Amino acid sequence: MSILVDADSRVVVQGITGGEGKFHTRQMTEYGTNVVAGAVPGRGGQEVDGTPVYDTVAGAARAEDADTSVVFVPPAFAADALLEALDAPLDLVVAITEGIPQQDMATVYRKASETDTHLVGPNCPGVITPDEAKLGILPGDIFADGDVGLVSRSGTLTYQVVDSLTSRGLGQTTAVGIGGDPIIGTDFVDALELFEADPDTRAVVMCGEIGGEDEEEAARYIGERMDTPVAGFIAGRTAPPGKRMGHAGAIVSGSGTGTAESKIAALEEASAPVGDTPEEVVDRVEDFL
Amino acid sequence: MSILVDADSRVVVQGITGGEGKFHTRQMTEYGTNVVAGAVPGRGGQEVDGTPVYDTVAGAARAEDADTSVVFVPPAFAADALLEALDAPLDLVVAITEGIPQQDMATVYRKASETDTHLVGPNCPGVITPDEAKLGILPGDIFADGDVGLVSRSGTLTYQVVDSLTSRGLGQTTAVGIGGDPIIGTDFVDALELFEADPDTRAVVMCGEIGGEDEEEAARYIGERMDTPVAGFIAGRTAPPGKRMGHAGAIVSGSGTGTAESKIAALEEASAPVGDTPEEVVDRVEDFL
Amino acid sequence: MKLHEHQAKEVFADAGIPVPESRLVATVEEAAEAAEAVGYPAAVKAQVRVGGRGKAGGIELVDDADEARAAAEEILGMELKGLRVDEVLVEAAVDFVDELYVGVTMDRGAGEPVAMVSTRGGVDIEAVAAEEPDAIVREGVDPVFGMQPYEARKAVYEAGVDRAVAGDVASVVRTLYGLWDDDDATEIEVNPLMVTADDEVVAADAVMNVDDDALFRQPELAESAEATDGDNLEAKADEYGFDYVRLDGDVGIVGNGAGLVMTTLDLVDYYGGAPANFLDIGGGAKAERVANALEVVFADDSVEAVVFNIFGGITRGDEVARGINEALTQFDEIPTPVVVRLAGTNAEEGMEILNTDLVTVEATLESAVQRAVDYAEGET
Amino acid sequence: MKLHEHQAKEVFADAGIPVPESRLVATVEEAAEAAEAVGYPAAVKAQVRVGGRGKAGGIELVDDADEARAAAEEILGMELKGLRVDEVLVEAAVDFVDELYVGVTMDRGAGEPVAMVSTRGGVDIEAVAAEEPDAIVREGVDPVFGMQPYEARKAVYEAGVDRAVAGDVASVVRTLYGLWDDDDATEIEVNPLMVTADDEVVAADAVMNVDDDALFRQPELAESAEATDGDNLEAKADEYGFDYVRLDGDVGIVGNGAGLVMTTLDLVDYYGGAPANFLDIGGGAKAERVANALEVVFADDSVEAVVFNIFGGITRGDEVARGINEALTQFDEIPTPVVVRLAGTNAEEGMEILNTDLVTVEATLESAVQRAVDYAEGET
Repeated sequence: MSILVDADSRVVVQGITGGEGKFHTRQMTEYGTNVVAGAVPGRGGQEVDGTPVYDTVAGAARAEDADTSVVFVPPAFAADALLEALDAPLDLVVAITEGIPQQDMATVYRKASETDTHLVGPNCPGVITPDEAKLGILPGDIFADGDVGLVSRSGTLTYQVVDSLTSRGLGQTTAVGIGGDPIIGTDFVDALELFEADPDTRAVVMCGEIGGEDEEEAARYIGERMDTPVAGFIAGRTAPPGKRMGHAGAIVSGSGTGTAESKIAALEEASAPVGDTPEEVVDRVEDFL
Repeated sequence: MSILVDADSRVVVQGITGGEGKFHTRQMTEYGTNVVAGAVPGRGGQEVDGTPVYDTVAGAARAEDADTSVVFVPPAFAADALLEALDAPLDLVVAITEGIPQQDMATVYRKASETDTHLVGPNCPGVITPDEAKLGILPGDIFADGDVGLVSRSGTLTYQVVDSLTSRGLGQTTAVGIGGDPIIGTDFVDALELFEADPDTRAVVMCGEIGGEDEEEAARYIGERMDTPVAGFIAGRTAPPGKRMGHAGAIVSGSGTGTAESKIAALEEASAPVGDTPEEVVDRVEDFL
Repeated sequence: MKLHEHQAKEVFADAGIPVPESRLVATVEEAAEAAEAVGYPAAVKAQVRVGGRGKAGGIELVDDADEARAAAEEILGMELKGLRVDEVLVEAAVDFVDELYVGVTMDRGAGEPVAMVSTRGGVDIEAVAAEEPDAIVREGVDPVFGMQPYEARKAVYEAGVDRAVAGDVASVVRTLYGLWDDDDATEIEVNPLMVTADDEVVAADAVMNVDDDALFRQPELAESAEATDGDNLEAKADEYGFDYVRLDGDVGIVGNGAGLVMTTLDLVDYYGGAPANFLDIGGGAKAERVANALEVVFADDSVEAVVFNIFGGITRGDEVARGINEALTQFDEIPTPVVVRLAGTNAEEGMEILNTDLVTVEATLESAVQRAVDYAEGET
Repeated sequence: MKLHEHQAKEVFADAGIPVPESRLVATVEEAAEAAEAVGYPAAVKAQVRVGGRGKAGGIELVDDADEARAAAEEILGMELKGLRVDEVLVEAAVDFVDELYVGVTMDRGAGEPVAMVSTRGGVDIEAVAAEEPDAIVREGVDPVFGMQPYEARKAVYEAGVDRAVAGDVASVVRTLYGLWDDDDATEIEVNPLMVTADDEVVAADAVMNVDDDALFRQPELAESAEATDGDNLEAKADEYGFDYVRLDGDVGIVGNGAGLVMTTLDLVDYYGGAPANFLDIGGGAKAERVANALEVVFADDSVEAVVFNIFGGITRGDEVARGINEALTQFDEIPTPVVVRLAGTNAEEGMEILNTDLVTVEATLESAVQRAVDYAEGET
């Protein structure tokens, strides 16, 4: 089992004719993902590496029975692409695009909250269910099928942890990069709920970072509602307040909310051990299993 | 029993300090309506005929435990007043104001659809449950307590029918003026559902008119879901296409939708007899009871 | 309020929608000059605020100055659906390969605007809607989000618009939505939106209705409404603030409340008469308003009798009766019989007060209407 | 991007929010002239893009030209939180009876903007938020509806703002929301919004942060960002397109991906060192980008050692290694030891390719960080 995506997912790639879209569509297809269509306005009727392109997402979904979208559309046009995907409708929309204006995302978030579609991202590496399908830009090679769910606000930090997990024989059910922006679709609680409901996920790794209060909310959820054990990691302990650390969402506010200390304390309060190093997180997962 | 309003309704009047608001608040109070507050920005702390005024609807609702609002605010500011009332939140908002721009009402309608509040109007005479409470500008004298529910898009036509009902000894449970605008809150189907669920309403009079397709939808509802008998009247049989007959919503389109013929046919199809004159409608109600 | 074609085209052009070159003229000679200026073939188009001008002979295609003169001669001064043509628009004809339809209107049932696109432009779109509803793609727009680019694209691609012009057509649709939103339009359409051989789109016609209730915040559009054409009686009623519609019959009708007035019209018809007008006098019934209303109705030469139907409501019947008496004494002569029926609060007191030297009093709506129909038929 | 106070005030004034008379100057003599022009008492205010200028001595009140000169002398050229003051705003002091706080910011959790109003203005609002959260009224705004007039009124009345100025304050709140919406602001506040004895409101300070990701559609605001002040290294990193933050330590850090770079900083601290910077080199690792990143890190004199941590992902480790080798050969001399750790796809091949004459190679993140910390402490 897995969450969000599996070998049956039928995927449309929005922005398939762009450089990134084309490259990663190939990578996804090579990994085994069932990419059934592309969607690019004005490019309907063309093909990219044999994948048919449609002018609209609704047209692609209807013709190819797609249920999932991956979005590689540039930031200025991304909100429109996301609204289109949410309206199609689809089951899952994964937004890879980095740099979408916050107000555009506020509109998209509002729309997403009115639909049953799972929106993942933006500014995220994607979602992968090892040996079944990957959506996005994650390097498929480092993942292995197994029992550990992973949810993370960061890309390469995820890879770092996954690499350790896999090399110690701890495969993954699904790994979800929820993205580093201030406003994102699926948040920690949403992903944890899905993992909790997945009988094959026997432990979860949650990689948080400074900024916002999603980790604190996740800690409350873990403490009150979760049986599946969770090990945590929080990046940004040494970040100064008021500075954006790469991710638009990774910022400790001037008033001191969004600190690593607060998040670590909340998780440990909820009996979710937090590793001081990525290796320690994997140690905790080994303890669970 | 009754629908929407009764002697326990706690009413705030928006626009209570204006000429119309003041006059009709007196009329409502004299009828026995429990007007507990007024709401007018900048007038908080004042009183109108002993009724305390608050700056905001939320403030009035909190302080006086109001659950209902009647809105007498001029058209240019009415949408804001309605959004405020919907947000308070309240159980019932009755918009008397005539001449609210359609786009403003589209926004209000969108908001109302996200709440559990009943919005009645705009451009309507109000709602009355005889001997308990009246909201709006209806002349209380002509109503009498009884078994007949009444729902109408028109004001004086309602009075005409009610006058006949009352003079023939047919009192009313509740009469609802839903208003003559193209975009209104509570429509025929909403009101009919409430009457159908009210054990004391033994027959319903529905006064429709040309324009739109609400009567046709109501006819479907009557035919498929209603046990309580309904007698109908449709005004505007002689109206030419493309001309607005007084009400912003009373217009037969150039393409011939919204005609009286279509509405009469739909109602009769649904076994709801339609009177050719107001008196005939009352005859039909007599037949039912 | 419906804009003239030339006014709507100006609004469209300002918003960036391509329109043909054109000139608005009021005389035959100006029309010929205008045709020379815009080039041939040119269209001479009657500027009246009604639909179906083409069928009614209000649009002619001309190929030289003489034809332009002849067309203008014919069209200027003609009556189209009761309105006199005072101006024509002389416009360069567009050489097209396709005619599309695009529009935005209010979907009353859904309480939201809806954009429409069809490749069946250039014909009566309402006939298309009735016979082949699938030929018109409808895309509902959430008014709080506003129309998103993808919604316009979706409508355009689903309508089957050629990919070469799809982007431009989608852009026209979004511009129309923008006008709908910014200008408080209730209905706005381009039919046909012509597609030329070199893949350009041009709005060959333009329809725009503006919400009367929003004119207070659309000062520029309200101004263009003031230069109103058409029926003098409607203009006078408008000045007095009455809702008034002129009809073909001979029984004049005054009442309060749209639904009750419509019902009075219907009853006139039901009892074998023909209503001459709809006139809603509104709330209350002060002498001045009553006098104004009667002035408008009497000014219609077709009227042979008047039925005056007031339901008292909050305003009491005795006050209404006093207003009617006072108003009627202002007329030197009352040109047609007036039948009055009062109902509601204090109706009986009111009917006793009414001056029966001036009016006929009836106790019920039905009898009042019947009496007025009798009067109109010459029976007394 | 944070605007300077004087830039934000210009934006506010253009939107109709009253601000005090003021002049922006860069020299002591100009400051004295400006003070004479705006009148006394006047405030001389350091223009640097940091909060808490008052506490740090960046704002002085002056009563005559000599005091203005002295204040400017002191403030111009001073360092506030690491930024040099190049300009001061000389502004007429407002005679106030009340100080309010109004602002609009993004509520990340709710995914929507929130307006804030408090009668506790003129002090550190974040302290008020922490100690007395109820003293700040928060009104969430649905971004697709936009802020409605009633929402602003509600916040203002619930905060207990005096009724005499409530309407004006509500209008300022809506204007701030309008700027938030139109100018892609992420944070916008007036603290204090002063209330004068004759019930006028004046924005005595102005804070406005604009979304960096939206500058592409805010050309005017983007221009004011270009005249950037502050840290030269941050400016250089910005030019190269790196996410870079300078810190106080001596271990330079280069990595790819925000989370992994933050983790590397945390590990430096965990192993007893002190990070000198955050530098995210982004995707791939072409020689030119590697060279640019090292140039920025080496330019920081405090740096004693560099840890270079790349997780390969889609870009393979051998390609990364070749990029690093090529970049390092571009330096005549490598000023501090560089420890490289490669991970992910083809990491082993990559580490074999790395030129160990130029860099130290470590197999794990932990060992790489420990080695760099050792180098920085002078152990080799």
